Amino acid sequence: MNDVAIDAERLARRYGRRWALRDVSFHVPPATVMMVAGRNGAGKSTLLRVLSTAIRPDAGKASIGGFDVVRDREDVRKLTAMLSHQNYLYESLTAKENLQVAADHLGKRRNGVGELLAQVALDGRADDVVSTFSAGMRKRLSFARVLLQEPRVVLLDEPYGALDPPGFDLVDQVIRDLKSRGTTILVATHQWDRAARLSDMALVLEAGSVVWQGAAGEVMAHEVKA
Amino acid sequence: MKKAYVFIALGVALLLVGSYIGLFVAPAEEYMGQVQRIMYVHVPTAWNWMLAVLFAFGCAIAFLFTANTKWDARLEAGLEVATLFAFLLCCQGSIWAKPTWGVWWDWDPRLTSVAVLLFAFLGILALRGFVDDPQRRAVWSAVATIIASVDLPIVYYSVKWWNSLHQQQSTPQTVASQFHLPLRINAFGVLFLMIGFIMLRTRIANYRLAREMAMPPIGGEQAGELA
Amino acid sequence: MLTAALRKELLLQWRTRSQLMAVFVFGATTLLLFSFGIGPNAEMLRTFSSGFLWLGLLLSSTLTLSESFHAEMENRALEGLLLLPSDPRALYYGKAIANWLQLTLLGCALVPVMVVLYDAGTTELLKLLAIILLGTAGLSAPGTLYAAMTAQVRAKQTLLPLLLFPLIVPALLASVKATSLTILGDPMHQSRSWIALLAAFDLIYWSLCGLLYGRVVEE
Amino acid sequence: MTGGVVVGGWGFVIAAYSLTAIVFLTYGMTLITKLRDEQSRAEPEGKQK
Repeated sequence: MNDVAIDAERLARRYGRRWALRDVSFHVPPATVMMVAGRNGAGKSTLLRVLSTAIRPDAGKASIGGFDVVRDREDVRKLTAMLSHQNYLYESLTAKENLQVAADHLGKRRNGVGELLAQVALDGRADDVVSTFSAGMRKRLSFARVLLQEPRVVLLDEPYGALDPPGFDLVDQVIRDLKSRGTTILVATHQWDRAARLSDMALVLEAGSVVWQGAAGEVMAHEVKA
Repeated sequence: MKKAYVFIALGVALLLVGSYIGLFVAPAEEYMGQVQRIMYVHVPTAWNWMLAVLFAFGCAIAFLFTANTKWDARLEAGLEVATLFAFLLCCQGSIWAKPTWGVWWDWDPRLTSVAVLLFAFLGILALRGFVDDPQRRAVWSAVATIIASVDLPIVYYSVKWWNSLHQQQSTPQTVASQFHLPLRINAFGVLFLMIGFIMLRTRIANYRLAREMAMPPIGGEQAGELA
Repeated sequence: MLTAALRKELLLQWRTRSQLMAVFVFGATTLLLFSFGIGPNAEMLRTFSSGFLWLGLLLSSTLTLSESFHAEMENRALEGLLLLPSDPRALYYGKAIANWLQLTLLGCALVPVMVVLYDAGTTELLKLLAIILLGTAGLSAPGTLYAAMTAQVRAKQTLLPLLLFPLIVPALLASVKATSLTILGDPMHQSRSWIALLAAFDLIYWSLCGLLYGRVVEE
Repeated sequence: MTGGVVVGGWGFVIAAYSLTAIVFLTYGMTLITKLRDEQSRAEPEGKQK
């Protein structure tokens, strides 16, 4: 399988009069986990949305597995899966139906859905409508939706958000599992300590720019105005 | 920049000459009497309105292919001028219809098509007003302009069928020769005026776009303002 | 891909079918109000019955069309589908066909209301159905595209009709004409030409809107 | 109506021409003022380009 690295070169993106992302560059080798840390509004979500081809950068370039996120959007989308703040779910459909819809659109058969729901401990609520779900359960369901795509690259935006402690363990387990299968992972999170234990590299963003970059182990040492 | 004013001046001059001839020199039409003179301003406006719609249509397609904001600025100018001309045409048309048919609106296929497109373009201008993101506003108004412009011929033929059951054709197509002079002069008059307007309006749109899209400087000192 | 999109749309519509019932009541009420606008003159009501039917359907269509994108915009589900990736054109045709079926259902449900209120019936039910199918197709093609656009904008309730109504004038004319000829009698067999115009309108907009949809939904 | 000569059309003719003149004039004025306003808002770097 070709290796899938993530490269960003002077990425920039603005919202109106403000730079959300400013001159961001980094390289994530294949099958590694990189943690993206930073306060609210530091640009973590914007970075992930650009890499997932959800939005276009205003300047700079980025590529996933050698495919440019603007010109080769289709190929990038085939490789990546995104866990986003917006959980991409249909409120009026049940958990199982949401996954079945995604499977249909991926051209995959529906039979793997039950097993995925079990993996995120939602098999008991498979036939309940998502509008009855708590935030944590929605996060689990969108996790299942990510796994359904069997991605080579995974972009996780606040994976621990709204989860209960068993949920945290679930996320750690899934990340380890994906990593073992050679998936390249980007984790944007505030849970520094947990993420640092799982990640190989770390990137710290502040006001849209990279203020620190290096091995995950040292990120705790990097004294950041919390 | 000065070119726009030259076009406008030329247009006004031609319009004055053409209108003078149309109003005072050209003979009154045997059936229509004086009312015929409205044609010397109505028909040129109609021809140029058509051009404005084609211009807007062209800009919309050009923008979708090149994604260059220059075309979006020109599209905005084209849309506004075409809407203004459509409004003017409807007014002139009803002023002409009142003495001729006794009603303010006689469902003439051409005029009805103008009215339909007037509302379609007003809808697009409203769309532009409601969307703040310049990129999206440009793409959506381009798409809407293409859809509305393609609709023009369809509206014309459907109204013509729909209307032909009640009344025969309302305005004589052929215009006798001695009426041609004021018509042509005014046609070019309105054309130059329109070109001038479009150039001015495009500049305004460019200024606004520049302000909207102005890249905040990438640099250290910017951080203060952000924090 | 189209079957996947269509399956999802029909499932979504089935799950929110109570809304369609509410829109039907809205449509029937507008037909009632039209008769109050004219007065109890049976002959007049019968003459204008097809006009009222289609105006009622057109007003109701703005409700179903803008509602059809509510689920897509909630949680940015549409973006989720596009990132899978899935082909925007398949998504468009899935949504447009679903909206078309919904409007056809609505149209057929409003016909009995028209028959009762305006005493305007017809024996050529099949022809009436064909006109409803073609007419609602003319509404749903541009309607779906504009619904996708206006769903992401502030004043979407006003903007959708503002954009859609001028555009569908030919479809409205043709549908009303064809329907009234079917109901009131068609001595000179003109309805066939109106149906042809309707079909041409549908062909143009079902292909054009499919081409442009990708640009409307991409960020 | 189409047969007989339309009598006394001058009022309508004047109305049409003056309406057209007014619309062109006011639109021209608004464009020029808007342009001036935009130019002054953009940093007035020396002569107009």
